[in-house]
Formats: sequence, structure tokens, C-alpha cells
Amino acid sequence: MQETLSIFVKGIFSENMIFAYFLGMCSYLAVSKTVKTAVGLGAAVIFVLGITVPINYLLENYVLKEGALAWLGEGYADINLSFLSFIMFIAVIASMVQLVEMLVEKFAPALYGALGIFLPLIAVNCAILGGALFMQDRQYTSIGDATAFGIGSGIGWFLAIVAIAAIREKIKYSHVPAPLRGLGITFIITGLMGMAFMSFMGIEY
Amino acid sequence: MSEVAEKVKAPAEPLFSKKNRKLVSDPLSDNNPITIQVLGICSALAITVQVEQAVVMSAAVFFVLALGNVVISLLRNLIPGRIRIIVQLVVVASLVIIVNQVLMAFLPDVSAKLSVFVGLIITNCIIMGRFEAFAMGNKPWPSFMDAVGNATGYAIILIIVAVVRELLGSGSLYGIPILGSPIPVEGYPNGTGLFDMGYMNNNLMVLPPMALIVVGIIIWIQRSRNKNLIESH
Amino acid sequence: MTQLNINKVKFLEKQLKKLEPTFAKGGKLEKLHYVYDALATFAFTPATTTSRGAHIRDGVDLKRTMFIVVLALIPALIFGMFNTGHWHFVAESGNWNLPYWDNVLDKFIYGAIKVLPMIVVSYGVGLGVEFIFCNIKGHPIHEGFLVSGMLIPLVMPVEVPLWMVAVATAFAVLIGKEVFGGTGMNIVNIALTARAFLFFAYPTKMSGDTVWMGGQEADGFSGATFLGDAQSLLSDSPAVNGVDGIMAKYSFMDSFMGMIPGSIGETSALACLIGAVLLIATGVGSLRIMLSFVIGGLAFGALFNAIGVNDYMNVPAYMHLVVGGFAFGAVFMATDPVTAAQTAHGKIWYGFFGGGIAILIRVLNPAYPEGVMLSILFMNIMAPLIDHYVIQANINRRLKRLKVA
Amino acid sequence: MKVNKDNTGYIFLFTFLLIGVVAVILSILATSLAPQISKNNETKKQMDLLQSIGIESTRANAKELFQKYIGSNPSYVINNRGEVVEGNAFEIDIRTQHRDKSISEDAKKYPLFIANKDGQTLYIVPVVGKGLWGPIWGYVSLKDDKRTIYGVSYDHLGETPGLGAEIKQKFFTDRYLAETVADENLNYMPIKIVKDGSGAQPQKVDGITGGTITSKGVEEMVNRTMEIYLNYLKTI
Repeated sequence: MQETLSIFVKGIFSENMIFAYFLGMCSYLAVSKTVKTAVGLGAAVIFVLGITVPINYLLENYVLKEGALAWLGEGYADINLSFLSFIMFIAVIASMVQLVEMLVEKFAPALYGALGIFLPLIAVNCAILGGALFMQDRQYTSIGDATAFGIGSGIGWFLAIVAIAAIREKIKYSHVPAPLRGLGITFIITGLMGMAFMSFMGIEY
Repeated sequence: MSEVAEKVKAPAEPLFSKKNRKLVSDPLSDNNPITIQVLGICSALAITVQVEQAVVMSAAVFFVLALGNVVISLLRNLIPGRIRIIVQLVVVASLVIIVNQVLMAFLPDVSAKLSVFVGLIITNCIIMGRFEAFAMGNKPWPSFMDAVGNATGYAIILIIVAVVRELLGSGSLYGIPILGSPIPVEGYPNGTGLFDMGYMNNNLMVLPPMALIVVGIIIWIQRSRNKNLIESH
Repeated sequence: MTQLNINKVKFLEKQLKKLEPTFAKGGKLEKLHYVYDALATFAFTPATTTSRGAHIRDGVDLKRTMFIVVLALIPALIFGMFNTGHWHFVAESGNWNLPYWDNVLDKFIYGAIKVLPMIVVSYGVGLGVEFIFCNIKGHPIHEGFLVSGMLIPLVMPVEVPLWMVAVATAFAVLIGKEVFGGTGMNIVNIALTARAFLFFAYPTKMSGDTVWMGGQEADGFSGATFLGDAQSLLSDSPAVNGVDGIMAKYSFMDSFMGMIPGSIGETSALACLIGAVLLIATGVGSLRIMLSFVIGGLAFGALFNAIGVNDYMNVPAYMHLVVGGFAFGAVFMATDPVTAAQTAHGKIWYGFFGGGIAILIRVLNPAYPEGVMLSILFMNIMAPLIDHYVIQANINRRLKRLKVA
Repeated sequence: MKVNKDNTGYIFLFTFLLIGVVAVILSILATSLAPQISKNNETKKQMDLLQSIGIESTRANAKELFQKYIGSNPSYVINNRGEVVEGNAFEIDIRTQHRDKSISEDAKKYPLFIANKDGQTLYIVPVVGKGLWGPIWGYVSLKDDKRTIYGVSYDHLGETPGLGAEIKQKFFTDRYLAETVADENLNYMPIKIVKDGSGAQPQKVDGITGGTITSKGVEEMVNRTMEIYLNYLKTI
């Protein structure tokens, strides 16, 4: 339990998707002009990461990994399909996003109003595929850990994009040198934020 | 109808016509995928700690983008519109798997350092972006030129960032010590070269935040030289 | 403000007036106009008046504010110099219990020789970058750096090489401030940026046992700080004998007075307190932030006392307030009006979590002994978000009131 | 010929063909490269093992050197009580053994390699533990008195460059040379990492300045592992 909690907290702070691995930067830069949209996109990322990481975990451990097919019978124990993992993960993500979009639209129209336009953006958000790949790389030992990691890093991503959106709203009134306006200053702010987030790196949870 | 079309058809374009050359030269600076189009940053920054990794990453992206652009362009009249995103994803993912397998087989040490970032080429927005914006509507050769240009533009930024970070962060370039060695040897308790004079490696350069700040400064310099690129906000 | 009138030497004013045409438009040194302007207005109130727009009339302008902060830093600076000298002699003699108030003048002179060059470098590099920048960009020079330039050396260990001070100052002024458009526009505190830069870039020069005492010579003499020693409680082989051992080595009173090793200006909670009184009395520093910062620190400290899983958690909460940079951070860093939260409610949250996270990092993060600077940096980042939600909550409340009415 | 590209039948046909082609290409590639990839992993392990007995190797000559010094000797798998159990020492992944909580302490397997260099028998013990950011691991080789360290090689996943990451460097691994992990009767004695510069004394090793946590991790992993292996080394 303690380990699961530690994975969760690490995902938010010390192994933050944005500040430690730069994942999901494209949408992070594009959709962080106002806090309101940032909250929408951030929530969508938490949602999708929380769903796709555990599904990909099952896929990895019961289909792709070396020996993962052993449950089918003795003869399948030697099969190693891990070279297919990229294509399987991205397929799961793309179809899950589609499915979630349809379900949300049907059963929770209010939520769809808030998240709807962001969901298609998410299929190509590096943070989602990154979540699956880190899950594979770090070999979490249970589906609970994998879920905790998914949701934790989703929240970390959320925190990052909402914080920068607030800062960008604030610096609208600053005299940023013209060549730095927009993209340049956002990069530099993110760098400074990264330094601040590093204070959590190394905490033993 | 067809006769008329035959007549109006322009003479075959030379392979390196002005238009084709522009496809290559544009993304190098004025329309650089990273600093202007804001694509493909995700995987770009984490691996720029050393020049070697940046070079291998650039080569991998070049391979995936060039081949992918050509394949998509060849298939462009066959791909059903409704599933084109999925088809594009499948093409990228397959090419990336090939790259990953080849790296694991022939460059195992670099492959270990790049870890998950090879896989993340799949969601590198440059690639999907070029497929969708260019290869779906153009012939294979221009698509290839477009890929060359964009991949090179990506590589340039990656390598500049990596040079700055490796030189200041580790005192070396491509793994070769430039500023001396920080490892103490007999008679030199602080290391050799510049390190003997009290210089120290800047560890922050090796850490993630500095990559962002370096890119920010590159954008600053680039846009100061070309005022057309300045954003209104 | 009367003390400034002493500066009003007629001669100086005349000289400046004489020089003015040289810097005016079309003059020989037109390019350096902003440098002239900065120096002239530093000495004298400008003769120009505002011509349009809405203005709030207030006797306090930016320059005077900065002057008060620098004044408030003086006790910490003076004591810091003396303390640096003391620990130098401790290291030289190898005797931890060297009488504190002996040879006061010698100690002070030694400390001054160590500290003054750092101040000179910090001001020289910082103002240099600023002057160059202002001339390229053509905007007037602000006085903001007067405070930052003093804060930077005060938060450094005494043994940090001067070139590192220079690099850090240049980085902080350029990336922390100029890219945002100069004074008043930055989102992170300049001095903290400098310190964080050095901390991550050259960790061996910013922590550990060998950097706190000037010119350490005695071999094998460990010059750890309270935090450094406390950190070793996290491992199974503490350098001193448990919490009691540390408390015996650094008593509460010594720590409060500042008679312990540490960064130049931050050891004395008393000196910070004197500064705080001045800041609050003149209305320059926010009492709200200082108080909530201290309360946050105490609350988290008490919480960890209650949990008490490892030895470090048992360090008494009140002790956290007087060691390391806690007091200095609460008084001079967290209250920076530009980077702190702007709303009244926001300031309370900002201070509380600033103080709390500082203790959290100290106690839980074995990689970073000092948490205060990093926690304030983190809260600088979060401040705009806090403000955003405080304002949103206000708007919502008023909307509700409107509906009820 | 004009094809209706939005026809469902066409979409299915296209998808089917695409998947077929992709599957064939990828399978051929994967099967043809698989032996090379597993050979690479094997080579890396051989190089690490060789490094711990003080032999620098390259990918090209690792196999040959490994065969010469280590491969020709027997290797063992033991459990935490020091008894020999079934298994192939080279194929055991100590990192999985260390972190997988589904394996009980008693069922964990510990590989032991024996090397022969310059007529001396060396015992190579794999170690694995936790650094500041992630796992650290390595190999420690003991001289034929089974208690004096002959050489070590450490590696890590993501320790801070310039600080914790220095455990890989020769200047740090050299500090372990000639330290002892047990007394004459092979009773376990821990090696302490110290930071006050007194590392020259027996049973003490200087840590890395600023890399305290990683240094402590190395201390913990070496001591914990050696205590287990000494159970077995006593019996031979």
C-alpha cells in the first residue's frame, strides 16, 4: 500500500511528466493561455491516463511480455510479442479515447461539454503514450500500482498546465521582449517551474 | 478533356527545382518545426543531454519521417478518409518499431540511454503533422523533400541544444573531453584542464529545466534576427 | 524620508545638471542616457511630473521602498560578517566551543574581507547586465536590483567561489527578470533564482561540510550546519548522537542569536526579526505573509513531531524556525511584493504552504538539506494560480449575493 | 477505375491488407533480430562481470574474455540460507529477484560466479539496491580468501550526474579494493561509507561528496548481499 502511494505521489511531483520528461509539451504549450481551458485539458488527461495505463498494463502482462501468454497453455509460454508493444499501446489509446468520447457524450453530456473538444487532442498527446511506455519500462508489479501511476502522473500534468496558464495570464501585463513573446517566454517559465518542482525530487515517500 | 489536360500540363519539374529546394530550406529556420511550429518538443528535450543521443534520435526521426512521408504519399489515393488517422498511426508505429529493433540490435548502448523516447517518436507531432499536412496531398518526391527539410530542421535544434548542454554540463562533446577531465588524478585533486583551475561542470545543464531555457534562448535569438516571426502575444 | 535629504548636496546636483545635456537626445553619450537617469534619480527626486492617466498619490516610491529593505538587511549583514569570522577561527583552531565574543574586531574584519567582495561582485555583475540590457532595449533602469544585489550574497555559503556568484547573478538577472521585462514583472524571486541555480549547478559548493566556514584549514574538521547534521539522522549512522546530540550541539538560544554556521546572512533569527520590525513598521513587508509562513512551518513541524517515524521528524518544531534560512526566507524572500500572492486571502495560503513545504522538504527529502529557498520558489510559481482562484471565489460570492438580493 | 473509398467493404479490405503487410514485415524483422538483441544483453552482462575482476572489455572481445576467465568455471545458485539450489546462474535477473514482491525471501535466488585469473580463484557476487532516483546494481568480486574485495563494478539507472552517478567511476570503485567483508573465520563484518575523510581505515570507504544517498545505497546493498553469500562461502 505504501509503495502504491509512493508511486502516486512521485507521479505528481518528482517524476512529473512535464518537468522531468517533457511529455505532452505540444498541447501543454498550445492550450495554456487561459486557466479555464487548461483545467479542461488537464482533467481530460487525468481521465484518459487513469484508464489507458491499467488497460495497457493488462495487455503487457497477459499478451505481450515474454511468457505472458502462458495462461493459454504450455506451448505459448515461449512467445515474446514485446516488439509489438508500441503499435498495441497506441491502438489501445486511440480506441479508448474514441470510446470514452462516445460514452461521455451519451451518458454525461455536461462533462462532454467541458472535456469533449479536448479528447481528440489527447490521442496524440505524448504524455498518454509515455505513461504506457514508462509503465512497461518500470515493470510495476500490480495493476493497482499501474493505476496509481496513471492517475498520479495525470494529476502532475494537470498541475503543471494549470499553473502555467495562471502565470501566462499574469504576464500578459509584463513587457516581455518582443522576440520572446508567446513561445519563448513559455519555455523559459517552464524551465523555471521545473527548477521549483525539483525541490520534490528525492523525497522518500 | 484528357487531351486538354495533357496540353496544359506543365513540363516535368526538375528534381531539385526551386520549389523543391524551398521545401527543404524553409523548415531549417523560418518554419522550423520546433521553434516556430511548436511540434515534436516532447521527445526532443529529454535526450539532449549528450550529442551522441541527439544525433541518433535525429537519425531515427529522419528515417521514420522520410519513409513514412513517402509511404503515405504513395498510398494517399487509397487511404479511406474516415480511418486515415489510424492508418497514419499504424505506419508511424510500425516504422518506429523497426527503428527500435534495429537500435537494440546494433547500437545497444545508445538504445539503453534513449529508453522510452524512441517509442515516443510515434507521438512526435512533427511526423503526424507532416503526414496530415503534406504527404496526404502531394506526390512522393516532394513529400520526401518535405521530410528531409523538417527532419533536418528538427535535428539542427536538437544538436545545438545538445552541444550547449554537453559542453557546459559534462565538459565534453560527443563523449570526447573538451575542457579537461573532472575526475581527480594523481597531483590534480580537482581534475585536469580547466577543472584544475577551479572550473566546475554545471550540473543544472544536465537536468531537465535547463533544456527548456536553452530552447527559449534559441527562440529569442532566432526571432530577434527575423522580426517576422514575432508573435503578437 | 528625511535621512535622504542629507544626500542633497548642492554641488553634486549642479554637477549632474551640467552633465545632463551630454546624455540628452542628440548629446554625445545619448546611448548611456538610461545609466545617467538611474544615477541621477537615485540621488535626487526627479523634477518631472506625470502628465496623464490615473495615479495614486503616495509618498513611498520604488526607490524608497528598496532603500528600506536594504536598511532592514543591515543587521543580518553585520552579524553575518562577524559570524563568518568566528567560524573561520573555530575551523582554524579546531575547537568547536571557541569563546564567541572574544576578538570581536578580528572576527568582524576577517568576515568583512570575505563577504564584501561577494557583495561587490553581485552588484557589479547584476547592475552591469541590467545596464547593458536597458540600453539595448531602450527602457529605463529600475532600482529593483538594489535589494536583489544585497540578498544574493547573504544567502550564499561563505566559501562559494566569486566566479560562481557572478555566473549565478548573471543567470538570475537575465532569465529570472529581464526576459519578463524587468523590475516588477518577474514571477520568481531573483535572489532565490540565483541561489537555486547555484544549488543545482554546483551542489558540492552549496552544501556539505566544507563550505560554511571561511578558509577551513584544520584537517578532518567537520563544519556541518544544523541542517547538515540533522540530515544525517535520516541515515542509520548519524554524525552526532541523535536528536539530543544535535540539540546539545546547537542550543535554541545560540540558533536564535545566529551563533551557528550557515549561509552568510541567514543564521541569525534575531537580526531577521529586527529587519522584520522595520519592514512591518514602514508597511513595506507583509505581516500577513510572515505570520502565515511561520504558522505553516510550526504546523508542519508539529505534524511531523506527531508522526515521528524517523529521527529527523523528532526535531522540535520551534527549532525549525531558528535554524537554516527559515527566518531569513520568511522575512525577506517570501514577502517580495512582486512574486508573492497579491490577494489578501492568497497571501495567507501562500505563506502557510511556503512555510509548511519548507519543513516538508527538510524532513523528508534527503537530497536537499535546506528546504526554505526551494519551497518559496515553488510557491512563487503557484502564487498566480492561488490568486486566480481567490479572485474567482470572490466573483462567485458576489454573484451569489447579487442573486439573493 | 474509381473506387469508393468510404465504402465499408473497402475500408475493411484496406485495413485487412494493411495489417497483413505490417504484421509480416514486423514479424520477419523481429524474428531475425531477436538473437542479436538477446546476444547484446548477454554481452553487457559479461562485460560487467569482467569489469568486477578488473578486466576491461569491449563488445567485440567480451565473449572470448568471459569464456577465458569466468565461463569455464562452474557457477552456482544459492538461497538466502546459503544452500545450493537448482538454476542457471547466468540467466537469473537479480533486479527482478530484488524488486518482485511476489517472490518470498526464502525463494529468492542468488547467483554466484567463479572466475579464475592469474591462477587465483575469485568469487563474483551480484549486488542490487536502491539509489536516490532508482535502482543501482553491480558485481563485487572476492579474492580466494573469500573475504577480501578484489574488484567492484557498479551501475545505475538515473542517479544525478556528477554526484550519485559517480559510483560508476573508477575513482570510487577503487576505494573498495582490499576492504574486507568478514573476519578470518568468515564472520560478516559490514563496510561503512563515511563522509569525514577517514575512508583509509579498514572497514571504511569514503562516500561521494554531495551524493550521500547513493553512497548509502551502495553501502546497504553490498552489506546486505555479502551477509547472505557468506553463509554459503563458509561452507566451501
